[in-house]
Amino acid sequence: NRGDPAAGGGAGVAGQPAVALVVKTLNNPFFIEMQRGAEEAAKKAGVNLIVQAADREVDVERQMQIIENLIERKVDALCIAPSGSREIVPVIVKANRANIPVLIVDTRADEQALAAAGGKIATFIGSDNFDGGRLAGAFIVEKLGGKGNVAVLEGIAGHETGDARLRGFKEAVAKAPGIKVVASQPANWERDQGYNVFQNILQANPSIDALFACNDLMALGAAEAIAAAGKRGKILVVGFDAQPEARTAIQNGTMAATVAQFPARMGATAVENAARLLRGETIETFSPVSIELIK
Amino acid sequence: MSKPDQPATRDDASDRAPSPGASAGGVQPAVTRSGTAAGSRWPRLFAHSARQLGTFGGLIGLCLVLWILTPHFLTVSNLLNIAQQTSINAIIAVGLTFVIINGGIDLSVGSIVAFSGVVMASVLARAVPVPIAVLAGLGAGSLCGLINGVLISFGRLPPFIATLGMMSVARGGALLYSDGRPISGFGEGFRWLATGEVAWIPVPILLMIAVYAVAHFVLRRTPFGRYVFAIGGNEEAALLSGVPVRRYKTLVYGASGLLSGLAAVVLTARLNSAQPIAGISYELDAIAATVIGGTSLMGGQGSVVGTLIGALIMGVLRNGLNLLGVSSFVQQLVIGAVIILAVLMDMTFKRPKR
Amino acid sequence: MSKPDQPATRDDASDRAPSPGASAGGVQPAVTRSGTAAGSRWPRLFAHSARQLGTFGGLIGLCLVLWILTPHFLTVSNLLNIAQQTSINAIIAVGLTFVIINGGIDLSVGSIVAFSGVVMASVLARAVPVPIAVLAGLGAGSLCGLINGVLISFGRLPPFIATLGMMSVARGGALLYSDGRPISGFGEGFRWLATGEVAWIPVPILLMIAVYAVAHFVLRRTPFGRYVFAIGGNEEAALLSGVPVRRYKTLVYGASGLLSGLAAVVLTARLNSAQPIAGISYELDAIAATVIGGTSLMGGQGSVVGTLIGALIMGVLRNGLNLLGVSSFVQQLVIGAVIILAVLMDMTFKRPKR
Amino acid sequence: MNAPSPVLSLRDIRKAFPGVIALDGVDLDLQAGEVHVLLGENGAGKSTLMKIISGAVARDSGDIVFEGVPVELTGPRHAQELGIGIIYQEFNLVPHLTAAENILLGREPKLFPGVIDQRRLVREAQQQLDDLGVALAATERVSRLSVAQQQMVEVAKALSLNARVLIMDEPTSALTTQEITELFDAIRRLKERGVAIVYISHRMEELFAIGDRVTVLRDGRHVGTRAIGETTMTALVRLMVGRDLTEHFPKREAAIGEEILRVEALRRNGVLHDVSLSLRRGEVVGLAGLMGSGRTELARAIFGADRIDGGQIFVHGKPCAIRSPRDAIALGFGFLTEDRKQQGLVLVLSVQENICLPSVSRLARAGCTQPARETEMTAQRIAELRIKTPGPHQRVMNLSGGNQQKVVLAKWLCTEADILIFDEPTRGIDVGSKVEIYQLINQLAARGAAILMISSELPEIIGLSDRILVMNGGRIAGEFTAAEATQEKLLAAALGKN
Ligand SMILES: Nc1ncnc2c1ncn2[C@@H]1O[C@H](COP(=O)(O)OP(=O)(O)OP(=O)(O)O)[C@@H](O)[C@H]1O
Ligand SMILES: Nc1ncnc2c1ncn2[C@@H]1O[C@H](COP(=O)(O)OP(=O)(O)OP(=O)(O)O)[C@@H](O)[C@H]1O
Ligand SMILES: [Mg+2]
Ligand SMILES: [Mg+2]
Repeated sequence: NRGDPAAGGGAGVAGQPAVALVVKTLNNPFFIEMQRGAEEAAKKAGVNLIVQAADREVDVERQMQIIENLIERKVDALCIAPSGSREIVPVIVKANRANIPVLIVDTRADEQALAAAGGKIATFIGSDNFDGGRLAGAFIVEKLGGKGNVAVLEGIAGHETGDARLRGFKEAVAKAPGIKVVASQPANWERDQGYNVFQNILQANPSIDALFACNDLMALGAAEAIAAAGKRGKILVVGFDAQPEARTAIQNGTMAATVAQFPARMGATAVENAARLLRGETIETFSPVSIELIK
Repeated sequence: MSKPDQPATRDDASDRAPSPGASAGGVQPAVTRSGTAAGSRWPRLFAHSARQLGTFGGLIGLCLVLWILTPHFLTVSNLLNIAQQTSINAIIAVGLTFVIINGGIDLSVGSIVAFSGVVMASVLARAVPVPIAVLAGLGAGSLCGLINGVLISFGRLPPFIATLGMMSVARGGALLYSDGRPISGFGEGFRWLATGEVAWIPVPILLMIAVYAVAHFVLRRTPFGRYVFAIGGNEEAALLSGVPVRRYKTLVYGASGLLSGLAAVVLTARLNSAQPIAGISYELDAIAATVIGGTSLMGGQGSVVGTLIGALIMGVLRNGLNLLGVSSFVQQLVIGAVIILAVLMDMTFKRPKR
Repeated sequence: MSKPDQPATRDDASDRAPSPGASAGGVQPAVTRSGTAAGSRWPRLFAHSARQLGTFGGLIGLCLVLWILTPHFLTVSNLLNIAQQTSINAIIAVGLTFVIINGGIDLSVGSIVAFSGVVMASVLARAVPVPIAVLAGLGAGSLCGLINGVLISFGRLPPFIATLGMMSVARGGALLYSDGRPISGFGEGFRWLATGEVAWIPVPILLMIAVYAVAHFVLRRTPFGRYVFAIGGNEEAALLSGVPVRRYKTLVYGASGLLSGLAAVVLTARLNSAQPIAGISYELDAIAATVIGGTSLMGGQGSVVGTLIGALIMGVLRNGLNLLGVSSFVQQLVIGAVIILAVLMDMTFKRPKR
Repeated sequence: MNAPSPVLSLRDIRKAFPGVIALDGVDLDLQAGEVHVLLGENGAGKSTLMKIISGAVARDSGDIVFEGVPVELTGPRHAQELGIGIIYQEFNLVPHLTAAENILLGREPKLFPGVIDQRRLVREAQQQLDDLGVALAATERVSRLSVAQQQMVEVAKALSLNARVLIMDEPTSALTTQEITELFDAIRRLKERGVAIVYISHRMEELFAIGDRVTVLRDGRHVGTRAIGETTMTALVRLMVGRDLTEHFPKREAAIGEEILRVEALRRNGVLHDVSLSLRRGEVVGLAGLMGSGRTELARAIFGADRIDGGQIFVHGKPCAIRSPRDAIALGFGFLTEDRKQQGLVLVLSVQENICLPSVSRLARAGCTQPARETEMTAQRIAELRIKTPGPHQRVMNLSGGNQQKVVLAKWLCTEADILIFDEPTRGIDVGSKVEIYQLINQLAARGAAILMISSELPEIIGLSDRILVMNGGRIAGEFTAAEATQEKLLAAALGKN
């Protein structure tokens, strides 16, 4: 068959099974890490890997289109990091109809919705944003000795990834009555807004002891704002995603901690499982990827 | 004051027919007739589409390329798939075509999609009959649109400002109304609007076709459509000719809101969920489709036929890039380049001889 | 054809002064003089700003409200914050003001910020002297802008399309170039551009002021500026008056690119990191600032003074909402509402009598 | 005037614009079946008064009585419903719509409610145009029509209203003799139907051809109403400008020098066919022709505004390729366009910015514009041409039609051009100012400039030119010396009869 898409697909040799990894967006180092892990695994496992993503992390309809198109392209297996846990279900069902196994990565597909629609997924590989939020919360509570003023930088309002992380965090800090969340403002996942918004928050609440940012980009932006305000080291900054930059920031003390979800490992595990499925082996329906706090 | 912006020149061009290029492949007659067509409607219609033939060429070219590059492109199921994926943007773009021909702009469509989506979903959740819920959604959309219209025609706000404001007001409204959480899980009856088929054709495609048929008729054959052109071409002249400018301006934005509402219906049924963050940056896609389709942002000229072609170009492009498994960075680059090339081709075809 | 779009009417208004409101606080004379001003330049300048006085009133009003609502607003450090936070948008908006007065639009500014940012950062990473790296960044920005310009003035593309294309091309370019990863960690020398102060005033603010001073001068006192207005007001007339329309159009987009590059410098120094995904939807903020500032999207009229006020309104608003700790949902609602109200107030003040 | 009660009467109308009192207590009575001529200098307030009647402008004070009942006009639509129709001085057509669609805009015939009967629309519009004897397809897009053709579309539009009161604000300013006769026939037909017509024009001869009564405005004040029969041209002019005019076409004895422009076999496919002509220093050459004869196209082609398909242009004997207006201007050309709104002016900019536009870069010092010098230059032209404006910074869109025309003229007087092409230079200019403009043209010639003057006013052409070229169908159809030229000869040549 002339110029089969494997060309352009980048990885691999024609004739090998094609595995697609559809992430939320590639404009985010987290998923670039995931892609890297997946590509390495793909080489080992000998599959053609196609990585696709929407431009915007929140654009689940676009992600749906991409998956539909990959179904048309008749890939052999689909690994999906859903931009919306419920919204992804209809297209999972489409994949089922086309007998393409679906592996969910990073963000769960909603169980009830899946059940209601009679959709099936081969496995879920990942960890829970909610737990991550709780980890971060617990860490701050511990570090502050149970009392202090905390600020939060939210992601795009109404985006469930951030929502879950936030709920987890709030639950954890709720346990410590001494902890006050004095400000919780959106910075839309973005670094520059993280800077501006936290700079403004500092104006209103000079006595902030800790900051939880729903992703590292916002945390890194805020860290710069803290430095600019001459408060370096005085405010505990906790991020999420454990991006390389955040790790270095922790080493040189501008950040205190970040929640690591090991995207590379998720990507790798997903591809390996896909390969095994295609080889007819059975795989367990949940492969947890540890979620831990990098301090 | 005259505004010889490109679209304008472009248009002259296709009028001052006998410029060789104007024939995007032997359509010369069509073009020439555009000038002199007798009143009867066919040459008229033909003439109008003539202006889109360049763009249409672009679409065909694109399809040919993809057909050569991948066996998966030219299959019935994939073409239906593309049409379905295009339908949402295409429906919104119709509204924008009206607005832009009218000399305005509407940035709020994406947020209106989100707002009417959650409104409709919340009604559905109360197990109200589907048609009523749908009406609620369409109503919410129209309402936002009419508010835009009133701000613009009675409040004299620049359309850009009014709809930019509505863009974030409607978004905020959607978030507040839904408390920031998606509302999902609807009955088959409602889902049918996205998943159903009539004579093997998916419902969204039928909706799209219906919308375009109606829109084309309204634009070309009714006073409303005539006034949309007149106001966009020369608001003062329209006013002095006794056209109730404000009323029609308001209605145009209302229509845009209504169509955003309709898009929300399809989107919600498709995802089986209404998200308060749905539709972000939809306005860009819709405007792009409209302008690629040859509608002038200066107002006064354009056609829905062109817009449909524009929307399809974008749909086909995205689909093709996915089929080819192009990396998403390269995709952005290619999409941009193709948009430019598509219109550039069109332009150079039609470049008037100074 | 005359195009009495709101901005136009709005502007007439301030000429046909004696409508009571036009005096946003005893500025009556200024406004009337805009009609009758004698040749000397001061009344002239005054006259021009007069058109912005409504908006300025809006800004003051906003500040008063915030001053009453929170003690943290009216402090030196906070005002400096606002100025700093505004500087990036303000610098980009200058470019857009030129483009829009010229009768065009530029959607690619945000992507250009990202692109020139990563280019500059990659040069810095090679431990090249700072000035050279900065020049590289500015160069990259200007290049993108000039490409826009050429596509528009020689390729005859609608500005919307050309820059929409560039928007995604430059974004793709930035992502490819940086492999999607941010480039961070620069020397103090470079960081100084964001963190440094001269006479207690942060460098970004000084840069902003400098840019506005130059831009205002260019727009009001050089042939270039005059041509920008003329082309935007009536391209055909400008052409027939011997204005080298294409050259100047190209330059205008080049300038916009250059300023995006400058914004990238400030942004990168500020965040100590250059990101391929920086600047998303910056174009909306910049266009909003410009239009709130009274520049007409129809072209031919506007001022950078107004744009600065527009940018400040948005900066103050965002800052205030953070200070007040308004919930994220409500924030969107409020921002939209305020934008609408600000301009609406301005409008109703200036509503012309039939 | 104790005639039967007037259809429309205005009492003590006042209207002020910033810096200008446009109308200062004007009275006017309109009788059914009369052609009431409104006369006045540029900026006297004629158009404003008419816009008030048509509901386009709101008066500050005064009464409007229509058929005996006082009316509060709410807007153009209201006026239309009352049966008041108007042809505005500045065109108000929608460029991208066809002539037919413009003519019946807002009054489209319906197939059934909500659906336009396009066939009938075109038929009715075409009928209107044919009645006016305009050779023009109703399906032509207005953006493609020449000014004259657009003017005729405006006329057709107004006639199609079947109005009781019909206002014509300088309907003939862009027309040639042929269309004017057609128009006058139409007006006479309307008179018989008892329509009351207000007729504004600066072409004095027309008043006596068509007018019944004439009202004169000066500086927004009503200075007198006369029956045409009982007055004379000079009397009216005195009323109008407040003084006697020196002879209409001031003669000049400029020494005609060497040739500075020669055009050989200029071709532009479809419009111009092997046009050759030459201009010499100090010479005024008139270019006559009917509407659509290609005069404007010729001017545009020479000036580099349109691409040419063949031919050579020599300036000062040297062949030169003129690719753009910029090239032309660099070679010392100046081109006053016939269509001030579309091509002549940047309406949103000030008088000064418009007048100085071609000269900005020349005046600039060290890359900076020289506002002081520009204002000085502008002030000089404002005085010289008696441009009625509150100041050099008034936006051109707020000037009266004639004053706008003067601004376009001033624009080119400020350049140092010595080859000037004037396309309908006196369009919409009042008698007083015309004489001054004629004198200016003579001065320019005396200073050694060469002038090519396109005009549809034959008296003007004959009175001013040393030599007259007549165009027909894109060709030079005849050449006459000032001495031998008569209106009849020119017309014959223009119609292609020799
Ligand atoms: N919208 C406006 N704003 C300010 N001044 C105006 C406006 N419209 C008209 N004027 C002024 O009112 C005066 C009368 O204008 P008007 O157009 O009635 O003159 P006119 O008699 O029609 O002159 P012309 O013979 O040149 O058409 C002029 O001085 C003009 O500058
Ligand atoms: N912008 C245009 N586009 C297409 N055709 C045009 C345009 N302007 C003029 N024409 C046509 O070109 C021919 C010459 O027009 P032109 O205006 O040069 O005639 P003219 O002798 O100047 O008469 P007028 O008094 O109408 O200007 C006419 O048939 C006219 O309809
Ligand atoms: Mg007038
Ligand atoms: Mg002409």
